[in-house]
Amino acid sequence: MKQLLAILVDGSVYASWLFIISAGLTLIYGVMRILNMSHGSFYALGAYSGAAMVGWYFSTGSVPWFSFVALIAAALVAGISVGLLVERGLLRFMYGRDEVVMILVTYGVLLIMEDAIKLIWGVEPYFAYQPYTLLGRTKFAGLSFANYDFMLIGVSILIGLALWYGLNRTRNGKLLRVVIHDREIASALGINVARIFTITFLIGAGIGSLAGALTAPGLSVVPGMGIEVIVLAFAVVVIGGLGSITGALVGALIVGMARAAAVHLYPDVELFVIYAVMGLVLAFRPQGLFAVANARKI
Amino acid sequence: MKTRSLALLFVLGLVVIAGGLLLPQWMSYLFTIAMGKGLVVLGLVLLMRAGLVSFGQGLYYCVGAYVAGMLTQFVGVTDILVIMLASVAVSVAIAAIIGLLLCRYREIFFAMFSMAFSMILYGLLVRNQFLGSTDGFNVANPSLLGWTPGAEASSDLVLIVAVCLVIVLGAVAWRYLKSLSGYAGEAVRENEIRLEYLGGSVFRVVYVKYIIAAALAAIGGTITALVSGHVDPEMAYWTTSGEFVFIALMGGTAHVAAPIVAAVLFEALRTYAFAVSPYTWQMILGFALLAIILFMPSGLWSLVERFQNKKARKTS
Amino acid sequence: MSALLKTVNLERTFGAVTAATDINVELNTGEVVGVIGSNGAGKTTFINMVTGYIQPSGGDILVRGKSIIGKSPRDVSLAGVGRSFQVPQLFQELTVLENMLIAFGFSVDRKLSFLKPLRSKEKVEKALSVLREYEIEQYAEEVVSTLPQGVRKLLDIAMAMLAEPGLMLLDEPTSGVAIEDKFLLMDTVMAAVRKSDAATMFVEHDMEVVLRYADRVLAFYDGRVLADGPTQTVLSDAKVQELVVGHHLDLSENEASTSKESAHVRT
Amino acid sequence: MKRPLLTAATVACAMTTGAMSLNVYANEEYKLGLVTFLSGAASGPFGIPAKNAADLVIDAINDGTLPAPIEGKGIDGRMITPVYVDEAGGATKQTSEFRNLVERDGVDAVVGYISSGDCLAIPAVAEELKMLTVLFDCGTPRVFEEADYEYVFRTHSTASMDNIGAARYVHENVPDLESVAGINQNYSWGHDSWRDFTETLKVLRGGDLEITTEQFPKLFAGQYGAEISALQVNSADVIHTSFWGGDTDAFVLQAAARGLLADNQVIFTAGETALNSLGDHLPDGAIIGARGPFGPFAPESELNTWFQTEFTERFGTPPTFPAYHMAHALIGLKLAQDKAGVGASTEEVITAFEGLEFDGPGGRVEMSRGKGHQAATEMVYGRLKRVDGEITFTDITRYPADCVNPPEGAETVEWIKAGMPGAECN
Repeated sequence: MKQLLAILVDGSVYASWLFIISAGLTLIYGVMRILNMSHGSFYALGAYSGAAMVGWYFSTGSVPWFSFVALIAAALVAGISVGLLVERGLLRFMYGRDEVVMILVTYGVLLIMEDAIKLIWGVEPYFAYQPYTLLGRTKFAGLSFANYDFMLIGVSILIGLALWYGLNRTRNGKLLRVVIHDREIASALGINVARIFTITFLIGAGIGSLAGALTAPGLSVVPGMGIEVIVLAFAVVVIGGLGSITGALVGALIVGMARAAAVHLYPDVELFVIYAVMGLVLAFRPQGLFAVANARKI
Repeated sequence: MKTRSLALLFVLGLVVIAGGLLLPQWMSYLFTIAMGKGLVVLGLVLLMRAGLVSFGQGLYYCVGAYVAGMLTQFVGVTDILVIMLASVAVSVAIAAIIGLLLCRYREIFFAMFSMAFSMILYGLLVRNQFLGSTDGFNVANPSLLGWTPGAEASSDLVLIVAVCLVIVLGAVAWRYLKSLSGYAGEAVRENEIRLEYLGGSVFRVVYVKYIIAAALAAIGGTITALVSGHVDPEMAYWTTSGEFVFIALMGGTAHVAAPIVAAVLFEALRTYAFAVSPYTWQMILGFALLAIILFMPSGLWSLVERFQNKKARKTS
Repeated sequence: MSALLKTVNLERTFGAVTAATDINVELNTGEVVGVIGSNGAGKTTFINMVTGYIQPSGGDILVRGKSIIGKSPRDVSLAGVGRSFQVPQLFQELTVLENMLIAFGFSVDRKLSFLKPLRSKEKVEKALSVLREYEIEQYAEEVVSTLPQGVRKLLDIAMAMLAEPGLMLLDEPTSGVAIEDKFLLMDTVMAAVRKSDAATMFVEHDMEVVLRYADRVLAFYDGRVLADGPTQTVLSDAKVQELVVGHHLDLSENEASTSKESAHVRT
Repeated sequence: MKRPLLTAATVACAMTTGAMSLNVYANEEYKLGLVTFLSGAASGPFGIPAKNAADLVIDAINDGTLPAPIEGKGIDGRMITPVYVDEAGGATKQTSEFRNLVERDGVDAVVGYISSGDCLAIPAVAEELKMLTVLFDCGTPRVFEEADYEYVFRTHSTASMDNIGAARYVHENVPDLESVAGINQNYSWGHDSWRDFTETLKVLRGGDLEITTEQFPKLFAGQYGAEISALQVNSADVIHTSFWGGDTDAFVLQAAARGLLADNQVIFTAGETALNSLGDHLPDGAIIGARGPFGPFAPESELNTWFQTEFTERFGTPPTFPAYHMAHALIGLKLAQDKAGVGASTEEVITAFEGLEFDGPGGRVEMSRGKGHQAATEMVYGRLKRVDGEITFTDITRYPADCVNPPEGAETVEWIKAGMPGAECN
């Protein structure tokens, strides 16, 4: 019973983290058909800028509660401005290339960003643990959980709702969905696809960066942290169906729960859980759980 | 192939081997590694010509390397030819099974799914204490038909075998690409529906190519294992596979020699970047990658083709 | 002897939409059948089902008495059913000749050789002679994606015909082709088709073309076969004219004649 | 087919021969290849502190300012010129970079390698190229257990020592010890550490040991929520972890925030690197190791005081164990060279190095294992205790080298399982 409860809570916390790190990735793929390898670098960028900002903020001795604002604002500013640089300065010259080529383009961006981050922040670990400890913990059933983790669940739900609202209830979102559905028709309808692409990339990069910032308080921000999350985010997105926000949510939940169960029941298989889930899903639904198969005209 | 071409190829092989042996050892080492990687990328190029990009060639690269390592270290088989055959046999067997599932997928799904399989191997190796987990284990020096060259000459032996393999397999691949089976790849890339309606089996075409690519990757892995004397699970990690795609893109898919040449250049570039700028070598590689994609979309081989076209125009 | 093609109560639904229902058609060797119907009437769905591209939701398809339900396009084409496409399905980045050679390899030689060069002299000769027949030999070394639609359509058909299918289905062979070239194209195709004793079925929107080449017409409307019979009979049917052709067709001038010179359409 | 091949070959040759121009060679210098992580997750906690230590110690050796008894400027009069190489990229790349160092850059010796995989791959190449190589930080006992090497030395103890020492410490210092749980990274280091720890503890307790849960999260996973819950659900008297670097930091932060560290006795075998940054989050009583007598556990000596002060002054943080490891490797190398005398051949230096005993900033180093090529040192553990906000240690136990290191020629796991015959602990 205690174990089941632990699995549920751990699974939800991990799932919400997975959702935050993969939402931006799937959005960018859905609209732009770019599987963004540098997503992890935006994650690292957010973590570094957020942690650096929080460190500075506390050194000024201001009110601790506003550190959350500092954390998030720093990450969003950094993520969006670098995103703008990457999209306007590089990606827009590559649109229309093969999807696999785009993977390599973003892989190049990843390599550059990894070293650029190192040049800016060095290799010393950065800490932003104050927001993490500030919220305290909750004890129940002999277990104790960090409230920050519960907040993470809330934030991921907020991000999910915001994306859903943005895509389904706003004008721009509807335009976006037209682009997702059929790019050619979209431009034929006079939709400014280039602008949609820029906006999408900025949102995606911003969420990626935000994910890093939200993760930063729970760990030390070190070089290479971005590389580690890419494979995870890819797996989640592939399971859910590339380009589907709902898919990312469901994929994150499945992987999160499966991993938590493995840790508690069969720690030995923890490493394989994610691939096992991926294999199972793809064997029965090659397009992922929520992707729409695109028909071909003959 | 004409006798003249064969003779030229033979001479080229001798020149490369002689050159390789005369190089300072660190360069001939790099060159041998490049030959190994070149073969892996050659297999990848076969797949890419069929429109499939595998981000999981590291799987077979690693299998080949581990077979070589286990044979020399635990079984005591050191004959390089036996090792090659065993590596190829094992990886072909694995590819024949995985291929049944994988060859149904295309594009990004093929890429991601192939990556997942190689990551599974990585996970299995990491869990395996007997095979040294992440540390891997050392590979003993190879022999050839009863001749044991010893520690110093064994890297020369591997170099010679590697160059011979590259030339023979390259020539075979060249013939292959000109055959119906070779063109079948392009046919799959361009239009699967048409191919099916012509009565061709798209699955079979892809499946065969996948197995060939796996065999080539295993040979490349074996060469690497024998020359570096060590194997570890890193060979199956996705970044290794990514590197192969990098090299493939760098060379282009226009000619069988492109991946080999690209592998040599890549090793040179990487070791330069390492030496010139130990802190920011990744950045250098990143910029090189972007530059190639931006300015030479068909890879470095397009330079050779441009050069040839100019010459052809002049002489005509 | 059983019919070359026979469909029994063929039906296909996409979700709530019924694309085809209650289709019973029989076709025999040597027949040339025009298929008409407005967009969405079920013509292409019919062809796609007969060639295995989509599976029917109900009913049966028999080719020479054998059911092809559940068979892939590949198996169907191996059973002797060939088809061309509304949008030509070619190997876009290869040359016309290479397209032909690949088609030869797969549908005629049927041996996936590994080391024999594709471009052997003898095979190139053969391919060129077929291209000559379709009057596109001059494009042999051009890359397909650079060629005009008419050439692509011809190549598409030529490749499908290589296997000498007993039943050939042409999906809008003249769509996208300039008006002045339509007859030229159809003449070429029909000449090639008539050389074999294949049954031919072609989807066509242009009634002039139908009139000139078809012996028999299948008119589709709303997923059903509205009329099936000799060309003249079907095209003069009032219902067909109203629902399928969309205007009155004057057939008076070529009554009882297969003369192709004077067909015209009054709008 | 021929012409494109030739063209390509020409281009390739032109590119690669350019590499020759990197050859720079001067006689008056002692070129030293230094390989540590300059990128990736191991660079922050290990690679860069080690590099910093190398910069500091090399400068001091060149200036002759190292405290007595170490004397003389440079290595037998030659000034050390370091050539840095990033250890990133795996063993295959590293063997290739090692060859580059030896043959292209013409180094006189190589000091390096943090990753155990690299430490297993490099020695074979070092033997082949006859290059004096000092491994400075990697932990795997397999290096000298699986083979004998002539040109390869390691100036610190294996990781087995950490965990044998850890087992002894908890056995002696944790009252009513019944059960243990472990959280270790899912790779060789983690598996080996956990195995050595539990096997030793079993021996010490006569086989009576309950293991409540053994967690092996992925290396650099960063998220340990589920593992921490599992450790809470399967509560044990002692939780063992060999986490290092960023993973230690993340685990400490997350475990502290959830009360795991306060409610449970945890032993961090490589926890010292987290002290400076996250000491506040570690509760009193946490058992900390530094992979040897390093950092807060270093014995008092003039050399150590010099090292601590200079390092802290120059780099802003006190030296951690990777820095000590590097300092020991460099000092060992210098002493061996000096002992062999000016103009000595590599083989003479090796003879001088074999069985060498010397004092580094982290105490006595005896090259007494692996036929004189592998060091054995003492091991220290202590419990964290805050005194007026300052971090100090109580219950410090120092285990002599022969107590926590298998004797010459013994294979670690077998030795432990055999009941650690011949261990001398007093």
